[in-house]
Amino acid sequence: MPELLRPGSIDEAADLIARHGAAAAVLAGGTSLMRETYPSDGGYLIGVDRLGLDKVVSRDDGWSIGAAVPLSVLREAVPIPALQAATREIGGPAVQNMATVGGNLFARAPFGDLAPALLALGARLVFATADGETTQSIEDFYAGWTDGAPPRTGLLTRIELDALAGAAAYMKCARRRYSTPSVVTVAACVQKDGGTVSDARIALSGAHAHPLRCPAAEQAVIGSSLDDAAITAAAQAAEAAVAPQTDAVATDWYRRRMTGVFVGRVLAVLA
Amino acid sequence: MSMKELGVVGRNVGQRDLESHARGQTTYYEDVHYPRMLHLKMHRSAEPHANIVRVDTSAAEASPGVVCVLTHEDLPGKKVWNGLAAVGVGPEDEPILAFDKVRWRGEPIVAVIGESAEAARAGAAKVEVEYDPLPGVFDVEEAMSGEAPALTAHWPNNHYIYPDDHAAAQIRFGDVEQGFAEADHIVEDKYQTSPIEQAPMETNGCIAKPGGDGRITVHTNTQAVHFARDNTAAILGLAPGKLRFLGGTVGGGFGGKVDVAVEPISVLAAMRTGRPVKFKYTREEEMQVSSTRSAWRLFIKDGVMNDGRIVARKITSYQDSGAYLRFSSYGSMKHAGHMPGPYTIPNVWVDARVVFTNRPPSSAMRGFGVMAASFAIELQMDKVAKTIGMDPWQLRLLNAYRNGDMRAHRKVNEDAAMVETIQAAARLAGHDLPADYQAMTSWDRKAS
Amino acid sequence: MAKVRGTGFAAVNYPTGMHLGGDPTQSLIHMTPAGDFVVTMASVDLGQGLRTVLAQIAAETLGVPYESIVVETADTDTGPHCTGTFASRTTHRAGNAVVMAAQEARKAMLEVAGELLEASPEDLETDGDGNIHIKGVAERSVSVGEVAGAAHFGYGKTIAGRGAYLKPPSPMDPETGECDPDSTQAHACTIVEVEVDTETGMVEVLDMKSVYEVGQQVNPDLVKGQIVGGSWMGIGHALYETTAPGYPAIDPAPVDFQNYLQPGASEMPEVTCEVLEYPAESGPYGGKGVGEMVTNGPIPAIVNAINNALDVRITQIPVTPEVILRALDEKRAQAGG
Amino acid sequence: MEDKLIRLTVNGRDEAVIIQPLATLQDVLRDTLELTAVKSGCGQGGCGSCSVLVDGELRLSCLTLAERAEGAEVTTLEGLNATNAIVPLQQAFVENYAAQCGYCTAGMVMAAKALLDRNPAPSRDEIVEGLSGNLCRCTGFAPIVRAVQQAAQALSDTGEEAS
Repeated sequence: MPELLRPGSIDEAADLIARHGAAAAVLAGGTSLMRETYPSDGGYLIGVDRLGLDKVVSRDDGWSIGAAVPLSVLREAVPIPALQAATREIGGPAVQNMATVGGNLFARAPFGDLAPALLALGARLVFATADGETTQSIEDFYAGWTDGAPPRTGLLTRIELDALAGAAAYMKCARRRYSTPSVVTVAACVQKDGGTVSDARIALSGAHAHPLRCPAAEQAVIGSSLDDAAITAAAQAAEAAVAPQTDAVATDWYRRRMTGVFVGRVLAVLA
Repeated sequence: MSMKELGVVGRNVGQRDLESHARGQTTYYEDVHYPRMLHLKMHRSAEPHANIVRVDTSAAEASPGVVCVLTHEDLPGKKVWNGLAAVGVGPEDEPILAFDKVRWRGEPIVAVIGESAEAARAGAAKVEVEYDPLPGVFDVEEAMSGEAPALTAHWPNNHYIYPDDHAAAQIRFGDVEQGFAEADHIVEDKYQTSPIEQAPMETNGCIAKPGGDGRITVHTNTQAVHFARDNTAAILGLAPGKLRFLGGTVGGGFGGKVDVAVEPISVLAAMRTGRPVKFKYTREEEMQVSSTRSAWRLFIKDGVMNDGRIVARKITSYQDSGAYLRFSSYGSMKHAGHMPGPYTIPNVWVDARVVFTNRPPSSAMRGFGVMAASFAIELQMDKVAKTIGMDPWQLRLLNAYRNGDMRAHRKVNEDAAMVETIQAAARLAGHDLPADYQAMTSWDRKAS
Repeated sequence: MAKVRGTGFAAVNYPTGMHLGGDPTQSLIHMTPAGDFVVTMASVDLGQGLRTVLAQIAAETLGVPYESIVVETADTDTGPHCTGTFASRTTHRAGNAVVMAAQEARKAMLEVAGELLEASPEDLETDGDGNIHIKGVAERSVSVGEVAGAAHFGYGKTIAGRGAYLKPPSPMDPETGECDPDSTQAHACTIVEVEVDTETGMVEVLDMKSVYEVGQQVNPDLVKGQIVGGSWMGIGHALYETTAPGYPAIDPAPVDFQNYLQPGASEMPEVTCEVLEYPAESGPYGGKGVGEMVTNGPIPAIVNAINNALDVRITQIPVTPEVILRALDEKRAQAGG
Repeated sequence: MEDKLIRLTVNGRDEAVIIQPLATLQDVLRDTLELTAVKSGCGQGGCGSCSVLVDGELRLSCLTLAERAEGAEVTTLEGLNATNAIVPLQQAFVENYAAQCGYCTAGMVMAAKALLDRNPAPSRDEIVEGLSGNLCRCTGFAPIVRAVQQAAQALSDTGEEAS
């Protein structure tokens, strides 16, 4: 059984994480980790409930979201519909009261339905390390994952999110309407100049070993008017870019196919 | 007996336990609290098919909070059993705790009893088992192909052997081959169902509590208290009167709580330690260890006349029993006896086989043997209707069994009301039936 | 995106009691000094309402108020044998045992009442409200409580009854399968409308209507509860549930409710049902049983509806979205080739 | 790692309990305080049978560390019947046959209470979403949804609170 440590400051927490390395796991809402707690022997659980990370601070141009903010609080605090939709797709109401923004970003596939929304919205992640604070784009964070597992960057303390520029949409393909794992989850944020897409961020989870942005799909729509041909090209590019897993919910075959379908559907909403 | 004569039968009087449920005051087996209660966790096979080379329990015994470790050597009575042995079903094929071999992933090998559920779990995780893996077989037809390894010596070709050396539960009624020869159409198809978990909200479990008098009280959520008690006694070689089983309020069953899966080892642990012992399946065990509904594969061949009469039906079924028999031979007999569904067909041939594979043993679930039969037959009926271009409602009504008909298992039909049920459903669906079909009744062939 | 609709139905029968019989249930009933009755059994209530139904049957036979019946069950020290709660056997087997026990207890009760009323027991009748009177002479009446008091403290008699219901075992002929497998058959016909998204393969069950024929219903609300719950489980079996999604492969292996998919409330359509009553010859007051059959109609009805919607031939469950897409792909390939 | 003493308020009563390391709130409620309405259907956060209110919010007690509930106000189903009178929400469950085996009921009622406390007049869809973390294997959900609809109606008729 691991030992629970509940540091009282961010510095202390960052030190514990640095000291214990792979033996340490950060315990936030506990909705994923608590299941694995008893079946593991040894190690440390580092609780983040005493670190004051449970607030959302509004900035003029966006929000600073504490990593331990529960999903139900995020939904009330940040009125971006694509992000609010994401918070409703993770477990039932009890889970949404417990699971945190930061914790969900570390969820193993096919879980982690918040990530595509934050990838599409261009969030930045701030980590506390033993050597001080470091900021990373969320796509760089996911680029650092190996074998479906996150890098050990330090303690995620907050998520910086700018006000929505352009239009964003979010869809989860799942076997049931509520409280169920993703087949594939897609979010996109598109900026248009006149009728032409000037910038696009298209992000996926469930479809790959970890959440990711999909540059090939983005390139397919940038410069287009989001016409059917561009959307089809983006959908095909996304299908080609992912390496989905097979699990009890869906096979890799079905996940890849739904990647295309749902990239298409999300972009159609934004067209 | 007409309804008018009845008083409280037929009336909606509520349900007795509902207020207790709504208040959270219903007592389930694990809602009794005993001081100094121990917890049992099982070390299970990691391999679907392997010889056991070595079992080392020393680290488990030394694990903090572990009180007792039980292997097959500790079993005072039977080493293998079958729940229906008392009514002559055999052979007893399933180890209580595996000894020489494991035949499915999840098979119990060593029970570890600890001061807490966590101590027992941690101890069970420290049991070391060395395996010599064997090739596994997972598909029912492959298992019977002659190419597959035999799981046990009882069944050389991996199928159950019914009395008189029959490979299947059989129905032989009329002459199907002659029926096919006379038929205008032959309609064939293959059907497959999946293993399904009963998934009661409350997992299998029990608490065995030694009394001071040499008796042991078992709080259990079994669906059959006497059956569970008598089998527990038989397995452990105890006089049944030494055991008192208490139950009756269960958090869902659906056929998932008939296996006597937790009681014998819990009673043994309580006898060994003199303390109350609780053994509750985790949800993971409930999903992958407890019996599932059997998966079935069926091949149906029908001979059909142009006017819609089905004149012959031949069915070959494979019930995937998993590694051991449990109640599968019963399930296949029920399956065969149910054929050919609610229809009167003059020529019926059924072979319903129980097949052993390296999958978790399957067992009963809501509609044992019948659900798969109904599924396949009703899909087949639609295919027949489409093949001959007949309204599927009319096809069913034309062939529906009537009172007085001889069924394929040679019992004269009684209490039939299939025709009336289909007619009422057609009305509910807004499906118009011709006058002659509306006039049909379940009594229109009965000699009066 | 194309959504197409289809309808399907299925007709099913279901046997009551364990296959081939030989599955007894016994019942003991005794009267307390206060005039209540305790029905002692070993049958297990799984939530279907066994205690309620057996109390109704006991009250009916005894001719006393339902509220005066206590059902005490599932203690092997006190409860007489019951084979178990499965095979749709409780209403029929346990119900018949209760009828028999209650008949014997009623006889004992009327004998004591006869002594009190100075009348022959055959001339007495119960009013179901706790009174016993001479047939046609309502004012010559004694309460069940008075009878209980007199039996216990005046005459020193027990008012009790024993019941044992057994359908004798009928072995199956190994060659022909000849046997007497069941006590009676119940019937159902379920009609389903589905909508299928041909891009995702997802199925929505829009509507489910059923007609059931279960003999005399003992408690129609509880029958409906089984039908509605079974309709939902049928959707689960038809579209979602499996412990082995890669069957016959053993992996992937769902171990939790996230991965073992069942429909939620959001996947449950409006379910309507109509119940016909053709009393069974052998059943208690004509009852048959409804516990198990309730998934059997919905499953094939749903698959028939999907095949109807898509003009494909799917013959396996669960019909996952992938099964549907592969069937559609094959159909397209055949049309193209 | 040592046992710890924690204090919390459960169903309005102050409790001091000794907990083992990594004990869950469910362990404290079920095993220590013997509040057995709290069920343990999976221990994985997947069934909702252990749902309770923590400081008024719906939580899964199986995934909540007891240590982190220190100082919290916890309400279990038993807490709804402080005066022993059945509350309208429970009554609606009874009248609508919203339970069969009853094992999911405590969690289901608590999820419904959390929903009605936040949204006294939910639509059918909002009820379905509000109960989406709670499983039932017996009823097919329809009677449960109807019970919550009836409870909401009763509450709006009387102006009472859910419980």
